[in-house]
Amino acid sequence: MDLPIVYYNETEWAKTHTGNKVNKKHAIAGTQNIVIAGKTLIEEGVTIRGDLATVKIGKFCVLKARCDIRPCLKIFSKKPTMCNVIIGDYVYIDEDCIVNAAQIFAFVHLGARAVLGNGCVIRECSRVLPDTVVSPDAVFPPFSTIAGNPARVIGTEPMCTENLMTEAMTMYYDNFVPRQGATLVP
Amino acid sequence: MSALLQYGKIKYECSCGKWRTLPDLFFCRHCFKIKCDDCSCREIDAIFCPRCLDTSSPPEARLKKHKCTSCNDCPNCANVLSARVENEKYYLHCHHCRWSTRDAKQEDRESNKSWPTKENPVTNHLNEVTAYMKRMEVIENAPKDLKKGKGKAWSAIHLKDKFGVQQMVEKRRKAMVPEMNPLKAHDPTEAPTLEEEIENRSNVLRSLDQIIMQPLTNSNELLLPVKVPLQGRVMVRCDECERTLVKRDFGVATYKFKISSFAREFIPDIRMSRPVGELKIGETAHVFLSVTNLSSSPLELTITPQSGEGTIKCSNEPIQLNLPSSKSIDSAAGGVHAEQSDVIVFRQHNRVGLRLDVVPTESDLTSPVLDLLLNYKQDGSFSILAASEKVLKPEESGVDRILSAHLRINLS
Amino acid sequence: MTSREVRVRCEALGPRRHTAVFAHDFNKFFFSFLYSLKIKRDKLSSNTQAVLESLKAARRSSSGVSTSSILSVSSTALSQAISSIDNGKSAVIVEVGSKLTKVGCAGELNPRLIIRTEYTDDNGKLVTADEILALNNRKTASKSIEYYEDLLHKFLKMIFLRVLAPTDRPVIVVESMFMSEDLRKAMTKVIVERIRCKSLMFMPSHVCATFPFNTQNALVVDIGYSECVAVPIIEGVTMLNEFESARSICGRQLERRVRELMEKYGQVEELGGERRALEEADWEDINNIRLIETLSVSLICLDRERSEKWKEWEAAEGEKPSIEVLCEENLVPVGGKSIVVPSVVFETSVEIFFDESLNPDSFDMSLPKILHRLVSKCSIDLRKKLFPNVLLAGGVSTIPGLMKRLEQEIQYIDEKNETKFAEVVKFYQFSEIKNSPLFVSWVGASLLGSLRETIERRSLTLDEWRTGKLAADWTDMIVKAR
Amino acid sequence: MNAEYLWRSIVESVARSNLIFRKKVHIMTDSSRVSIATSTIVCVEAEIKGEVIIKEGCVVHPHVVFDATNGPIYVGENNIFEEFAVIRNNSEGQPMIIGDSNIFQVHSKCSAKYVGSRNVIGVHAHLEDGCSVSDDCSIGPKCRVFSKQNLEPSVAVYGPSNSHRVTSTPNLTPTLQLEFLRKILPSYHHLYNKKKVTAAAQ
Repeated sequence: MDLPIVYYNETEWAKTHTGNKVNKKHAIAGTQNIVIAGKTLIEEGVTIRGDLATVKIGKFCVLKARCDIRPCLKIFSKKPTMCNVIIGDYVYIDEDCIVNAAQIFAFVHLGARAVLGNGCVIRECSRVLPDTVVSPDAVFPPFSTIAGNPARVIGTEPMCTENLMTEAMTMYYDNFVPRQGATLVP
Repeated sequence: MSALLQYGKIKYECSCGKWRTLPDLFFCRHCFKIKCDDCSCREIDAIFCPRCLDTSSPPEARLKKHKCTSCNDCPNCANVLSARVENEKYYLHCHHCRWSTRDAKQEDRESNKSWPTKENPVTNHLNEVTAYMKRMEVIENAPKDLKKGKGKAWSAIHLKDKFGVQQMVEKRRKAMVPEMNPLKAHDPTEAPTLEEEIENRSNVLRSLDQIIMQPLTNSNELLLPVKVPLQGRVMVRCDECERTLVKRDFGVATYKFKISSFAREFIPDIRMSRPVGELKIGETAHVFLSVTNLSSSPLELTITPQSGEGTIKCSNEPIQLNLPSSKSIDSAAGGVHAEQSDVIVFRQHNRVGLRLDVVPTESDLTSPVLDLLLNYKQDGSFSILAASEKVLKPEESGVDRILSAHLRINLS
Repeated sequence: MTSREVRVRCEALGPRRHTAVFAHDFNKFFFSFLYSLKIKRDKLSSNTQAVLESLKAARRSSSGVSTSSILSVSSTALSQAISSIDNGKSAVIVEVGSKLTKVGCAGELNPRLIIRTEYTDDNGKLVTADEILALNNRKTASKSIEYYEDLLHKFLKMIFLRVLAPTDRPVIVVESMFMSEDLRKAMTKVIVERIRCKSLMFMPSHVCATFPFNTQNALVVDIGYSECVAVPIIEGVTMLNEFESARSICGRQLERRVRELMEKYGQVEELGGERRALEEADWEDINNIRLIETLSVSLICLDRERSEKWKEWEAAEGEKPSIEVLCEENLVPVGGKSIVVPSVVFETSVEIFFDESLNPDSFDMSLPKILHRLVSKCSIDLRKKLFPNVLLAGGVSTIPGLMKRLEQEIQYIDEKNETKFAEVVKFYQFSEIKNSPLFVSWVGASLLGSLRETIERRSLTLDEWRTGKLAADWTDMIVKAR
Repeated sequence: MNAEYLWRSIVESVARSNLIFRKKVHIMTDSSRVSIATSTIVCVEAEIKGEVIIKEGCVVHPHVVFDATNGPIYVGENNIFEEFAVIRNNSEGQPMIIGDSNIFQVHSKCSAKYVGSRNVIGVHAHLEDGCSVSDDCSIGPKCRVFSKQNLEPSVAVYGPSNSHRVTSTPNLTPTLQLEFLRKILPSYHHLYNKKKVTAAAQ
């Protein structure tokens, strides 16, 4: 199924020069520490806690409504540091996701209402099914399908996930079209 | 990722007859066949620990008993055990169920490397049994070699015997057969009384999962951290011509591929571009498909709807298309040919939108499935035969070799 | 293997220095013979080089070793080095049980991985053991053979690829002797043809159970999850026509009994402390956390006197007399309430093995009766040898107190029938490892798996399978004999 | 019986400490009697309704909801309330008492009667009304403590079916994290000070 064309009205959305489209009703704090690589969609109600540590988000990411990116607390030899969050390119984060992760690599798909524990790492091309609870400090190898509470690797993703994700995300971004003057680009 | 693009609705038929979604299929460029994960054999090309992602060579992995020395799992809820520091001493702590190595009466350690696990207490006895069995094997095999040996030696026995060489070989063979000191059998013992067996057993019930994670610890002993088992990274190989279909790059954490022949890059990728409206009996419903050519060669393809058993009758006649390859830069004819305008909805560089008319009958409503047959020709760049072979066996991989793919689309 | 051929092989081994070291002494010659058999003739690859160093180091450490003892490789360092050379490609040992599956490498002393016989397929549905091994009884297998072969294929592939590279290793499958022909053929087809293992060999689980104890005669009682099979093994020979099996003595029936007792006596303690009987919602919670399975793994087996007392306790109507209890009541907190597991569940669930009346829907006799009937079927001179050598295998026989109770019951039946089989009842057991019955037959197969030549001779390779030959099986003897 | 007695003694001790606290911080109180210690950091986006007393050293992230319309909420020292946490007092008039050095993670809902100290309330955790959590407990993500349920000290609630387990290792007190937050947050958020308090009162 190709992705449907999604219309949005221009007034609610802010467009940055690198092509990011950010919904105005967001709860992003500490915008100076947030670095987005471009062509990323951030829907309404998204919280990114840039005030606690820097957050790097790759290109062609999609952060659906009300998901929450928070840096995680790491305690190295008595000195607590809020280590920054690095999210790779072509990452799709569904609604109501709470991401306390240290690092999410490229081509990852986080299901709705997934909770990622403090300081966990999800490698490339993995998929987290909806309603999973990933425990803190968990590391998952590439191409793993993660599900359950506590999260387990229950299968492997198709090997060509990288091409699928690039295609899907570019299509999602292209089909995200302002309301007036919508040209027919299926 | 197939969830977002809902690849689950469209199944292609593999050469072994199984129906799989396109991302799960591979294409063997030597035997020109579609391969699914059932009819391709898989091998392990690297052994790595899924948590700290460091690789270990097979003999090293075997010495470590295929368990990673530095990563541990919680014995209570099989979750991540993270290390915590208290006055320079490490102890392991599980965030999920807050089990910690202090519960197992393990004092904190300086190095977080190898936490103790329960050794097999009967190792020596079983090693003796192994050695004893090996000696028995040598004895058992000795006469067989002898019999085999005599057959060959018999023909030359007269010559050899002249100089008494045969006796010398016999003497040497006897020296080879070790003398037998039979190992004392492990004698059976009295049955332990019930009280002995359940004294100081903790009244917290131990579930089956906790037992099978560390079978050696008895019920009256405390659970110890469980080492994370190593995993093998998979390499796919076509089972007919033993050629590798998919091989990942060096290094365990990479997602790049050294060799990758996914079916997506060799078969036109058909997807539904718009959800099908509500199916009503007798009325023609429109199915909008998008055909994409992701391969590196322009394809001429004909799509012929099949109306076999249990599939929806489609009233379109076969559609002729030719799709430029995704890599060719000359932008093909953007417009839509007049005569096929009713069928072709839009035409992009290497994508074409089609509209098929479908008339569902009574039986189709439960599981409406549209059956399509796809025959296409490529410009010969698919096969990896050496140039000389291409010339010698044109029909093997040449231009006029017609490839076909059979697919079913679930319209529900 | 004439000596000329051996010398050629030594030179081909590696640089001149190696042959000089090995050639001059006879027992060293024999040692290089054993060593050269394993290493292929091609160039000494880097890791075998490392292995060669470790071997030499090991041999140097045991250099003061006399000729005979060089074969009785007692020091573990040396045996480790030996086993790491010759099992460059050691066999994979798999035992697919109806509840648990044990996987590991030949030569090792405990299975590397014990997992449940189930897996979640790609659309998230849990495929349980009954579906994977459905071919075991064709009556209940509704779907086609190919469908079950696919399930078996996915399951075995998931096991193999998680631990070892199966494709260039021999595989030994520990089978129960009464596995159906279809399941055996399906398993052979999957392992040899679809997963492409080097070779396949089936080993009966009862004979394997006797290897770790290195005994010739034993009465092997395998109490698994789906059935219990008792077979006498005399002088290493399985006495097939004296076997006994019972469907009512197994893990599944134990869980049925635990569920019955919980329905009868189980209670739920509310937050306020008052207790009420179990309702539908509680059962749903119980199934979520698999409480019935956890309970059936932590039962105990009483001796005769206590079980008599419990029988009176249960028979007494109305107010129950107080009774001295070994393991007290257990509270399992789940979902805000806590489920009260009375001690009657822990102590009397195992009675179904000893009292037929508790299993209404099966005609099998109780466990001691079955063993007694088995011994009386044996020929006269063997009867004395069986009861002193009882061997319990299978996951269910790890219940504490089961051996003691079995001994008492057998001796009770012995007096009743005035037969004198059971003056002495002893058990083969590893007292240090309480869970050893769980994987004792796997360990036996692993010990056998470390013998290279015997496996190669007895296992079935792909081309033999292509010619229609089936894996060696004890039924061949009967077919040949007829 | 002693649970009732214990509860009454806690309420009296907290009432006494609140009186001392209010005298010290009289400038901050106003008609809606929201009184916040000077060293506490409360972000402006936090919604505080009804009678709430927050003692020293607490940190309240933005979008936290304190709903004390049905009954007063007394919060101890060094607590962390992460964003979207909801602290609602549903009991009629009964005070809700929260001890010190607790962590209420993102989207955690607490309408308990009493929360002790050094607890960790997980993401999406839900403390139903009338339950009481003693010290050193940890409620896992998406777990629930049912209404009128009392948790003994150092209990961990985890897993999809809220299994309980008594643990021996105490939770790490968030002192280090608190200092870090007190240093960082003021530079990014407007703080909830007197001006906002009077504005909320109208």
